[in-house]
Amino acid sequence: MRTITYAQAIREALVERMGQDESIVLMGEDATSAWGPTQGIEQEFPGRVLDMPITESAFVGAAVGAAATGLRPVVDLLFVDFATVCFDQIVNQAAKLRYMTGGGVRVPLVLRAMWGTGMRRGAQHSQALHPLFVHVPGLKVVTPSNPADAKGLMATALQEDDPVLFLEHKMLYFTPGEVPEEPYAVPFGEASVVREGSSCTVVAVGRMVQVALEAADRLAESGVRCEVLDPRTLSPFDNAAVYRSVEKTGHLVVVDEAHPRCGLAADVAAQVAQDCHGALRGPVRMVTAPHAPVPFSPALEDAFTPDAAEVVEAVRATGAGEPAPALA
Amino acid sequence: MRTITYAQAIREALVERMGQDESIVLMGEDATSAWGPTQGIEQEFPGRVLDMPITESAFVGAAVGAAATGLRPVVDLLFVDFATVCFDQIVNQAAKLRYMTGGGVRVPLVLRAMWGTGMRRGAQHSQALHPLFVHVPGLKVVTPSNPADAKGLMATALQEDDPVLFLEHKMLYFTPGEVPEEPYAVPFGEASVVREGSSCTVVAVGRMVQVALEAADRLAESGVRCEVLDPRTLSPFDNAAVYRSVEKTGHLVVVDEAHPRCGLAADVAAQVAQDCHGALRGPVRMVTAPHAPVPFSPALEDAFTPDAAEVVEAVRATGAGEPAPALA
Amino acid sequence: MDRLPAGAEEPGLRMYRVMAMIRAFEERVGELAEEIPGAVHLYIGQEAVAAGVCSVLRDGDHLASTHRGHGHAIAAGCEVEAMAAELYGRSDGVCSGKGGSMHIADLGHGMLGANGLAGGGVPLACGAALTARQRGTDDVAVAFTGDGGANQGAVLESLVLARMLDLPVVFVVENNGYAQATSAARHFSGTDMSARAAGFGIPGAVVDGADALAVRDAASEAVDRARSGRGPTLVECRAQRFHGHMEGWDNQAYRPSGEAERLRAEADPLALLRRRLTEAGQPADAGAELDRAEKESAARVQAAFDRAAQPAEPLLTALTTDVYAAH
Amino acid sequence: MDRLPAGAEEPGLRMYRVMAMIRAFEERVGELAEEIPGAVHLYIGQEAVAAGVCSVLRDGDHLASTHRGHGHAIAAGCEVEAMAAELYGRSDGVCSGKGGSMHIADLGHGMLGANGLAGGGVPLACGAALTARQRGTDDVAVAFTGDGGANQGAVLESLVLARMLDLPVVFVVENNGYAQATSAARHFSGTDMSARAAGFGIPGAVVDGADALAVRDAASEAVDRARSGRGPTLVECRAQRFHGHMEGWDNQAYRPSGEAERLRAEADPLALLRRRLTEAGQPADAGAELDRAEKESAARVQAAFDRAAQPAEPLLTALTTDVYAAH
Ligand SMILES: Cc1ncc(C[n+]2csc(CCOP(=O)(O)OP(=O)(O)O)c2C)c(N)n1
Ligand SMILES: Cc1ncc(C[n+]2csc(CCOP(=O)(O)OP(=O)(O)O)c2C)c(N)n1
Ligand SMILES: [Mg+2]
Ligand SMILES: [Mg+2]
Repeated sequence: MRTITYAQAIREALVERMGQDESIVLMGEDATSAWGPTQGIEQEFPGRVLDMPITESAFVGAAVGAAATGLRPVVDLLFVDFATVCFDQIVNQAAKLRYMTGGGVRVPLVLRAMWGTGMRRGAQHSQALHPLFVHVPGLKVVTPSNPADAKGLMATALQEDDPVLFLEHKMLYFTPGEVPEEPYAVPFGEASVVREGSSCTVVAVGRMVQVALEAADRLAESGVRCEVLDPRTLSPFDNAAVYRSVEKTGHLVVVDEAHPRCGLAADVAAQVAQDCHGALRGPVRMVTAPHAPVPFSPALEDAFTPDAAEVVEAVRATGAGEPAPALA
Repeated sequence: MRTITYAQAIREALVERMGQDESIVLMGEDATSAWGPTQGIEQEFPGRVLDMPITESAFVGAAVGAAATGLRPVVDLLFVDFATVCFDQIVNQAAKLRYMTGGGVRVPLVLRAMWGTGMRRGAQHSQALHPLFVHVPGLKVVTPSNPADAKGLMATALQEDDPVLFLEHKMLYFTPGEVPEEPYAVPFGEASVVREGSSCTVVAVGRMVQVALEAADRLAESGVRCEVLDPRTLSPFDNAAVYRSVEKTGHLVVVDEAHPRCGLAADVAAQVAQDCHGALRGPVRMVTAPHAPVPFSPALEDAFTPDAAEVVEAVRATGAGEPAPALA
Repeated sequence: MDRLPAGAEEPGLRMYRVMAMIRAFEERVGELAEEIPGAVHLYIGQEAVAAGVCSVLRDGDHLASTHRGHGHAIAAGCEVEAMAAELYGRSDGVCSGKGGSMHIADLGHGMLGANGLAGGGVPLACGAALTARQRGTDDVAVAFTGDGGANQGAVLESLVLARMLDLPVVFVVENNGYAQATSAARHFSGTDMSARAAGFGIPGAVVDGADALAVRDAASEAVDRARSGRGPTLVECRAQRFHGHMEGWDNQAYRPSGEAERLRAEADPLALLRRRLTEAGQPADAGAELDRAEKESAARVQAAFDRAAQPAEPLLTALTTDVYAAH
Repeated sequence: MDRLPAGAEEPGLRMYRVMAMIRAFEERVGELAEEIPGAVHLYIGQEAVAAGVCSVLRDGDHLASTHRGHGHAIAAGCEVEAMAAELYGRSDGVCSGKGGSMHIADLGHGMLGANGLAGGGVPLACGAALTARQRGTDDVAVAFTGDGGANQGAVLESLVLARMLDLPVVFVVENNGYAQATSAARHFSGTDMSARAAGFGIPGAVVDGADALAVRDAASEAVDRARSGRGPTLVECRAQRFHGHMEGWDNQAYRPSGEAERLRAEADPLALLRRRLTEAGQPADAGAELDRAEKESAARVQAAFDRAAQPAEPLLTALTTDVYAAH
């Protein structure tokens, strides 16, 4: 199969859907001259890519209003950190409009944003923030970990009637992968089992999927077989897939580069502790960034970001791979 | 001991500290004519209570700048839902300034806000939102459940050198309670054991403490003794107190009126599942609001808000109070 | 829009009908305020603004409102029965009881919603205008905000956005002299919104918000500009609120004593329009027509609230529906 | 503030020293851009703005900067050695390596920080002004923003707030013609910030940002107004960035071809100030003095970066310190 990058895969879904759906418009600062997934789309769809002034509250709010009245805006927020300047429009307007009107309004809106560490951009350009969006009912939250999912999830996002936070990990844009040429959609709410295994379930988000796979390789050397799950959509979340895996493995590690408190790792771990207690044969483990802003220093940023060694240690700490204790 | 309300208790701490500390200023929309905890303070401290235009980004940001340069602003955000319009100033500026400067700046700032359901104000005036703030490193998050703690926690907040979200549950303002007349401080990071018990640990936040106590009363009738913990500060969080209790009871229920996903209930449950797995003798249970915005309809709002019956059911679902299974 | 009245009537009479309905609705809400759950912000005194502005709108146009939204909703054509039911949180309310006073919305009438966030609705109206622009229709959108809300970043940014894209949007600032207890004189520091708009390259006008005909004229010019692709306009309507900020909460100690009473006597938009519609040169039966409009409104509102106040079985399954279109 | 130069020198010479240091620093950063971690936004071409404005500040005053903050930091008196170390993320950097280029702050020099959010620092400067106001000192604060950032709600709200409280703050809008790739002509839609300020009741001025003496004059008037309790002023400085938005990223295809080169030749603020300081009537050795300033700056900057680029043992325990003052 043909190989393209994550950025190209997103672009492909955008272009395909824009060809099908006239209501799609792209909005953002410098949208017509953007690099990355939307580069050059203006030439293919003149008049449907709109440059915005640096007024996120106004233009994200306008996108909500446009979505409510018939367009399907795709807004580029650039760094997800900038969602904070228009947080009301996301959290109180976009997310709640449908509910507050008793279903009277639909808000087909995609908010794209780059997230994550790795580019040495410091505390205000490197955040994860997805736990904030996952917390808020009415929002859907997606973050692909590879090009094939990126294309399929974007195709789905562009056919949803709810506001979608489409979070693109900034360190994955140039990651290549096999991507089918024909259009297809990856449904929301379906985790993918990236690697099968029987010893420990490892749920990993975004760029952390690679980290988890690296850890799984290392652990396999000592006979510990990790089952690596990529939830792909964080809201809705495929609890069932995680439960199925934990029922089999008896152990859970969650790897996420967001902060620990009220984060996604806690979310998954708590759900399993509540609903799969009987299956757990050891403590769950969370591997996250620390409770600290993202430091600029490359050495510190690297230490901030979870790595394979931490995942290996966490899997071991669950007791996975140890012989089951003899009964009584 | 003398009895005053939650609102009066907050006021007492404010007045006491303003008398001691000239750098304290109160800021907010209609601050000079506010009802509640700050009512009439302007007369006692002329020139130190400042009315603001409806420009939260500007005045919360100004409070951050003022804190960095020597004042100790106490900002009234009114409803916590309005924190969304100045979220950047809270999350990217106030919370990160100290870290980004390698400790070069201190930000002694208190952001007061009303939160929670019960006043039939609908989706944009009834949220909890504390999980969002707890997630963000650099912020401290406090929410008293009774007048005595309200006074003591505010006294501490006013002596912290970090930004504090001081969340006042709107349904508690008129709750009376015994409050010492002399100044005192309740330290951050220390949970209070509101009721001792041996069967199940119930961690409850804010107004939910009352709900948990009501459930505990009902459960006591059938011999199930709940230990009710009020964390009081959500960040920092007194994990140790929860662990101590769970080690004793073997069971955990967390009650919080925030939404479930990436919420505080998940945070506590996950931490216990990770660090106290050996002590848990049944599944943890989370009692939260649903994953839906707050409905306006009083009947729906009541159904939205966790109640004692749900807590009772959750405690039972942990297996608490059942005879320990015979070994083998 | 402006759907209450029948076909070929004079704009003045049609506006009067709308204003009478708003007045009747709001007076009744005021009477029932202790019984109605939650908070209500009454529009009494400002009726001419909603009626005047909406009198020049038509199907396909949109408006976004504020926390003080009943008047805009009625002027947009929302049914008072469904609104009354909404205020009581009933499942037959215009938002199925999930919105309440501060969130009344009704897309069928172009009403994007009241809003709990000061200034929060203004970008939404820009969005409706963007839809019109992208589709090449000549629909327009109206963004209402109060004087206090006009200071919000979301509103000021909307001016930048609307000008840069030349959106067919009309910003209507209802300056009723106060943001809660803070006087507009203080929070506007002696400036006015139309001067501000000029700084953003947007034509502005200041108009007497008690005078429905004057509001209509100014709105008409602004809406024409928007419809014909000449971009946004800002209209500041100097209006008055006769009540406090919110029922049952505001003692209005910040107001000069007697101000509200004086305003009722001297600056009542209904009385003003009545004078205009009954002065020399107008049809002889005009006054009777207005009386009838008032009576009909009062009766319809009375019935609406009588019904809305009836005990109703809440639909508890609704708690978790409508969070998503599909999940 | 303005601490680089020694005591009793002429303001022109002192500003030149500051500008020469900024230029030397930024040229070196440009050379090292591929090696320096993360993103750097250079101030080359805009030196006269920071130097002119900061030349009228004194101890006790504060400033808040933007993502393009090196020039402001140097003009405020920050040590280039500590800044160079910061750019490399070293623990001996001015922010212990935790901030980086976009977050250089140094309260000891009144520098509240560069900022990663467009417009994000402007409210912070209002806060420093609030401190002065509350304490009754005559300190002032300066809020820098770019033309693009000036459209942010936080900035526009700050105008409202500053006017309502009559804060001793000076808003400096550095209009360098572009916000990333979007020209100011487009995003300001033909308006200018000083006209906007007028709409908010704030006196505004537009000044040639390449002319340090003109900037200094405008800043002096604005700072005097603030110091004497007459409230805020907005100064729009028309400046130019000679480089792209960010090193190593921006091909500047949106610029008329040759624009940057032409600007360097025709609108270099250092060349302009040099002409002024060496023209007839000035001391005969003035040119030599300026040459010396440039040489010294270059040498100091070279040494600073040579040192900063040395391998250093990172202090990994710093990862979780400084999150709180005390926990
Ligand atoms: C962002 C935000 N801040 C504060 C409030 C609280 N609040 C509700 S209405 C109001 C005053 C609004 O004044 P104005 O815009 O003049 O409208 P009016 O009430 O006069 O109609 C305030 C401060 C809010 N709803 N939203
Ligand atoms: C709130 C926010 N939105 C978007 C960005 C991305 N961004 C960084 S700099 C910039 C352009 C700023 O232009 P201007 O204010 O004119 O400053 P200049 O770069 O010209 O100095 C943008 C859009 C940001 N940092 N913050
Ligand atoms: Mg008002
Ligand atoms: Mg610029």
